Amino acid sequence: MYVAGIDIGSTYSKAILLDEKRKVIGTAVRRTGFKLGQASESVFEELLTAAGVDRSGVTYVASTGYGRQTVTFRHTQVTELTAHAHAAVHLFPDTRTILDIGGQDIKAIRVDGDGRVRAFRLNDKCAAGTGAFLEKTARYLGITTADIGPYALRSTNPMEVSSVCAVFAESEVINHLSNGVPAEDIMMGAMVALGGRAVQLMRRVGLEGGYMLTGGMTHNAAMIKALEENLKGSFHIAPNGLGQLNGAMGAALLGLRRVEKLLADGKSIPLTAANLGPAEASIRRRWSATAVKKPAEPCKSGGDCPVVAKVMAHPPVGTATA
Amino acid sequence: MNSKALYDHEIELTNVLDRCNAAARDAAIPSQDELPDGFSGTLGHFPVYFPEEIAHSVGLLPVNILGGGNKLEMKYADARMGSFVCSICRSTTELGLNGTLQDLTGFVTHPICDAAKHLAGIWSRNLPEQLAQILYLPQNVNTPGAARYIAAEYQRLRADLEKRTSRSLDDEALRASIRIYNVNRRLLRELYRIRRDEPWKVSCTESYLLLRARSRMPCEEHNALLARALDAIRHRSLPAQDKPRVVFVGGFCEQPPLEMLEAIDETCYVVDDDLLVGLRWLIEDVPETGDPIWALAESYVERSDASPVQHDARKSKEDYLMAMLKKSKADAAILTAAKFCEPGLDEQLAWSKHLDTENIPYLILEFEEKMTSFEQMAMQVETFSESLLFALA
Amino acid sequence: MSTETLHPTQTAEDFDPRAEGQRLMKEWYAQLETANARNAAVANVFVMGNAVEILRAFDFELVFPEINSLQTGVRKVSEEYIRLSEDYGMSPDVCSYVKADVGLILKENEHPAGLIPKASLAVASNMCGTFIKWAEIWERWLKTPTFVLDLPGQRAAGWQVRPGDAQHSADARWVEAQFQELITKCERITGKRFDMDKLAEVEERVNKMVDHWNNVMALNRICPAPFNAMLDGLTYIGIMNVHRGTEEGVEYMRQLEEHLKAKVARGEGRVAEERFRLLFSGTPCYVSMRRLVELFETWGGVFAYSDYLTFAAGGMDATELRYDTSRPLESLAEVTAMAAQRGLSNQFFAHERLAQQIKDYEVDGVVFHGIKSCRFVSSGMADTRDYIGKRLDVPTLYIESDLIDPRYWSDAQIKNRVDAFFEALQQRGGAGPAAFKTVATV
Amino acid sequence: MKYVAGVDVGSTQTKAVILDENKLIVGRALLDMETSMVTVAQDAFRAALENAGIAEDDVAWVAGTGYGRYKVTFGREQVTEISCHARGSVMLFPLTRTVIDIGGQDTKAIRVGADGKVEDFTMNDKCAAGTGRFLGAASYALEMPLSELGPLALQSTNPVRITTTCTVFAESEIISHLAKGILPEDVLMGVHQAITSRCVSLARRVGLESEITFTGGVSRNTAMVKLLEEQIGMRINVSQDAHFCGALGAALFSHDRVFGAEAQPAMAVAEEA
Ligand SMILES: Nc1ncnc2c1ncn2[C@@H]1O[C@H](COP(=O)(O)OP(=O)(O)O)[C@@H](O)[C@H]1O
Ligand SMILES: Nc1ncnc2c1ncn2[C@@H]1O[C@H](COP(=O)(O)OP(=O)(O)O)[C@@H](O)[C@H]1O
Ligand code: SF4
Ligand code: SF4
Ligand code: SF4
Repeated sequence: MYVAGIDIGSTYSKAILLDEKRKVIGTAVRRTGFKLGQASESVFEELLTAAGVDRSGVTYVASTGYGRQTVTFRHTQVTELTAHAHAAVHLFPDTRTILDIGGQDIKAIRVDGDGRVRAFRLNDKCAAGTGAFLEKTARYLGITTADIGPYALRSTNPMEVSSVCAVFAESEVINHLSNGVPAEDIMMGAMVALGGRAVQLMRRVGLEGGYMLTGGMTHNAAMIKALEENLKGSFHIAPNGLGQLNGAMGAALLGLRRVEKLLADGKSIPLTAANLGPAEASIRRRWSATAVKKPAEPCKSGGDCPVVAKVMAHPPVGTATA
Repeated sequence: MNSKALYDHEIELTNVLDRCNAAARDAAIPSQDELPDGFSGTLGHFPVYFPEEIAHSVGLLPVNILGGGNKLEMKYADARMGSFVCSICRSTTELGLNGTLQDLTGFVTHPICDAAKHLAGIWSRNLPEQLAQILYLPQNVNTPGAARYIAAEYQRLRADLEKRTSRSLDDEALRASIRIYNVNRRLLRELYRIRRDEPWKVSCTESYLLLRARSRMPCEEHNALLARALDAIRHRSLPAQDKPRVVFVGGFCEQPPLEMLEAIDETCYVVDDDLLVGLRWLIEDVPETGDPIWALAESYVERSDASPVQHDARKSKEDYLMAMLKKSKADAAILTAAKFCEPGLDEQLAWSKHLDTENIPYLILEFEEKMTSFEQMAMQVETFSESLLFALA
Repeated sequence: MSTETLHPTQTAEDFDPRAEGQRLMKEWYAQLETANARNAAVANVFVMGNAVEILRAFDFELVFPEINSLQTGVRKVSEEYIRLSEDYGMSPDVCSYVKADVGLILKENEHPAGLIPKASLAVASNMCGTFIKWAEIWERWLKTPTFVLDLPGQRAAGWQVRPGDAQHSADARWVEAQFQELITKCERITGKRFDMDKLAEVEERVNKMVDHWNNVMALNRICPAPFNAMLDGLTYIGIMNVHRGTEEGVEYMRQLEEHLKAKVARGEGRVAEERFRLLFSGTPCYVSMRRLVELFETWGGVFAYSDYLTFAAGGMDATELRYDTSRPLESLAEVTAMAAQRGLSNQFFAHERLAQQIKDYEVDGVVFHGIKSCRFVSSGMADTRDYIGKRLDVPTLYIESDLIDPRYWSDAQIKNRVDAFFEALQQRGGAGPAAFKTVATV
Repeated sequence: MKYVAGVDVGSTQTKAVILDENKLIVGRALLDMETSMVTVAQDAFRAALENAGIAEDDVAWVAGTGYGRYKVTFGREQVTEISCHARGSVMLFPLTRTVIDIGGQDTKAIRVGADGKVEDFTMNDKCAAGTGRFLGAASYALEMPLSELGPLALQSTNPVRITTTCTVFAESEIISHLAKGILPEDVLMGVHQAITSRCVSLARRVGLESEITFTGGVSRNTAMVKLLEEQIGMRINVSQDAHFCGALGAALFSHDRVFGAEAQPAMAVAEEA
């Protein structure tokens, strides 16, 4: 039996396949691009190829990440926070505080011993504290994303980058360059700045010992160094480059747990969401989206109101299940 | 009950909510010729609490000024306020400067915080023709004599309003208003009881719309509307879902966007909240006999709720939250605060630290009236709900 | 202890207001360090609406948490304290004074000026709403008994409350009722009986200090201004608050007045060449105060006045009311109630007050300093500025930073604005700036 | 003949202008930012000299302005871009009362008095949302030169709403809209509207009085001009030389130094020159 976890992130899409013993059978990572539906399909295909498993061999698919709803063939979905927390504690049971630096946001998560989310914080919708900040600086210095780490590690005297804004930071970089500051010192300076912001976010969830770093930043040795220096502690990092796949792994683990529960209860695995069609529409109205209208006049036509009948597609039944 | 009857109730509720939604989302106030019978003007008041009975009894329609929501275009207010002032003060100023609130007879704030306190002065500078006032409800209700002080303050306000409306002092009219508001208080308590006991019957958003409608209509009319809604809600038959029960606090002043409440409703049952707490500030009926001003003043001291903007040595805000959690049998709390709201943000921290010691899960959210993107917030609420469900499993 | 014995032969010339101010501050902090060990009663109070006179009558040692916080700024360690509190969970958007103080609690009262004693009472007024939220922190965390003093302010525009009118009398009665309760509380805490004569003595000294203070302020109406309201003024106001009602306080203010008078007599100003007289509205940025003043002084701009010196002087703006020491408590209630009406606790007359100060100090321009974390001072400021700008022909500059949070001070941005402001002032026909010459020759 | 010059070292582009005695523009230069602000300032100045066909010695005074004004090491004075844009605008359109300048990373609104003096100004701080860089992101995402963005946007019939305010994230939002099959012109128009509404709300802080003059690089964008006019509800002046307005202002300050400032009798500097 195989269970897949698919994490559609803002920058990268990640997929992982586990067997029933929670062993990793295969992984795939690719740029998300801008067609989310397509990204999930492609990364899944890549995963199947890498694992050498047929599509029909996959029992259960759990999606996560910012594009989790776009994975049409999913059985279930969880948010990336839940997923990261779960995988982190699975890999390193003493993990209590997780830092996930992605392309467009940073998350700090505090978890308990069972991998449940206790508290979390996200940064604002501002590129200042994210991977994009580094990529932007690197782009200006003519460095590729993969080279950022090794390049910055050469720095001996990191230059302070004080601008909060990623755009302003760019002119600050120019300014430093015209003052003759070596590029690696600037790059490292940017990381120190980013590291400071990230650790501050971790503090805000409580900073319990047992740290783990997840997300694409685990590929960046210089960033890890900057973070550890700021934190005065070390991070767990998933082995074999699985750090970036942590979210996908968490989704897969949760999926597996669900399958086990279903089987234990003697239930069958339902069809995928794709086969089920779109999720049941909620019968509650979205008042925020409703155009404000004056109170309805009593209907003069008589008989069943066609509009209301449609809204109430599922006649309410008096069965409270709680 | 047959499904036809269920449909009828649902239609009834939809109609009521449509009416409420229209009232709640309409920042404009009735103009002179749109005023309901028996009213000669409108008196705007700022959150949190205002003794609406006083305005009501002199024929001024009390309207709660609750900011401008996320569709309002800011043309003037940004030039008049620093970048660090909360949205409700900002958008209220905008509504004043852009003419939306031009028809108000008066506008009263109460110094819940510095921003709100200064709003009155800004108002009077820019809209000098209106009666702009600060009602100094005391921050110290524990010194003997507080009720006496409040009564004097109410009396002063009442005299000012009477002068404006050329009415004469009439205790009987004020007692009549108190009676009408007592009915309202009872109906609202019933609404919140249903929320606690059968949260699947009425969502937080629906309840909020019902409550907020009072900010634009006479209390009598609101009473009728509430009675209709409650009847329909009681007959509603929706399945209870597997969602965690939470309380929502932090909505005492600036209004969270409707989309935010909807996002929470999606994954949680909000079984109690402090939304528009000012409209429910007096938690018991006000005595309907005796000196009505005294009855109101004394109720403020003795029969009132709590909020982060009032210091009362008898009521700790932690107790307030704990009582709310206990009474509603909630599993967890959503602790929100409006961006740049000093009292709200300070309280949010205090609450979270207290819940830590009580080992009660909570989610911290910060909102802004003018926010338009809710994806991230929805994701946080969903995670929170997941963490609670896993914890409960 | 009296200063005269310490400095028997001091003259107006060798009185150094800065050094003496620093010495007094240092002494005060040293006193505080030993307060707990001496079993002295300690009270936390704020600079506005604080009933200090009553507390002095009970011999409370006074801790001014606002001053503690600003001192972390002056000593350039505020960021550390603020960060500690933010890590603890405080929002970046709340008052940085509160945050620095929470940092202080987290550092177990270890302040750069010395150990801050644990308070046995806190008095917070509603002058600034944050005072109450701040006191609630001590109340919850340190279990400090807290008294909230409710001081009703001006109710509406159009009529200013005058001493003795019905509203003022009513408010004074309410304030007095609260004082009575505060006194009971103090008696319980200190185990001492309230001594009305002692209160009268304290008030007598405050009266003297206020007289000197008013004279000192008036001296800066003279051109060239003998002191910079935003640098020297901060030292003076510190003493005014910390030593309100003490012998040392009276002596300092007396000497200060003499010293400045002598300076005026010599025709000496704060800057070598006073080109622009300015008014500073708002609270200073303590971490960058020197830098800010420097940015202005290189252009020959001197702050002749600041409304900060009014509203932060503990009710000093109620110049119309001195204490009547024959009825100490009633009079205290009256003055306190009046100070609340006059202070910055309302915006009904803020623009008129400012217009008057602009006239009194004959300033060429007004600098508004919006403080990110202080809505008490800042939330009506932009509107006041708009009002002033439309009605008076006075150029204004609006800058934003923070009281003590260095992260909100952006030097390049502020310099840009200050330079542009002076370029504009100078284009309006002001004198040529010295800075122009120096810059031009590099 | 004596000449004066102004060099505006911006965050993205450096502009230089040379004036003759009669305040006529005889030379202009516009360079993209290089890795060194000092050299780019020099290069721009030289290019302008070449454009004017004069030698460096003919220039009696150079003033620097802009973000990198202190990098104009050969300049003899530095003036803030606020004063310069105001000065330049009043020269181009004497009835100017409000200047809106949108540059690479800052947006300013300046109110000038009837006498052409700066009365009030405001500018964005700390965040580059709503600046020219937002257009830069669009240009990058669409792989299209800046000069073509405006004309294309104007063809839009159904603009999308851009929800990100962050300039950095704008790029990915633009691409995701394109990926959904939304027409480039509709996406672009959305981008323009987003910038416009940010700028207008900033400009409203100083009050918008007629006449309004639009300067800075972004004023070359026709769609921005049109949108600003629509949102403000007033006609807006744009000059051919609007992009050079800061440099022009600086050159005018230089002119005062060399030839005396008739409008500023009290300027001590006049004696010095
Ligand atoms: N090989 C690599 N070396 C260095 N950094 C990398 C590498 N791969 C990804 N990153 C960094 O990780 C970020 C993306 O992380 P990821 O967790 O996949 O983001 P998301 O989940 O938001 O898509 C990129 O912004 C980039 O900075
Ligand atoms: N030909 C053009 N058409 C449209 N926009 C342009 C053009 N050239 C430059 N821009 C815009 O102008 C901006 C630069 O403006 P500028 O005033 O020079 O800014 P700065 O002074 O900060 O460098 C660029 O970011 C770009 O968006
Ligand atoms: S939202 Fe907060 S800061 Fe704003 S007026 Fe209300 S209480 Fe004051
Ligand atoms: S908000 Fe302002 S007045 Fe109030 S405590 Fe903070 S700094 Fe002081
Ligand atoms: S433009 Fe800069 S400051 Fe603004 S949101 Fe983006 S990165 Fe943050």
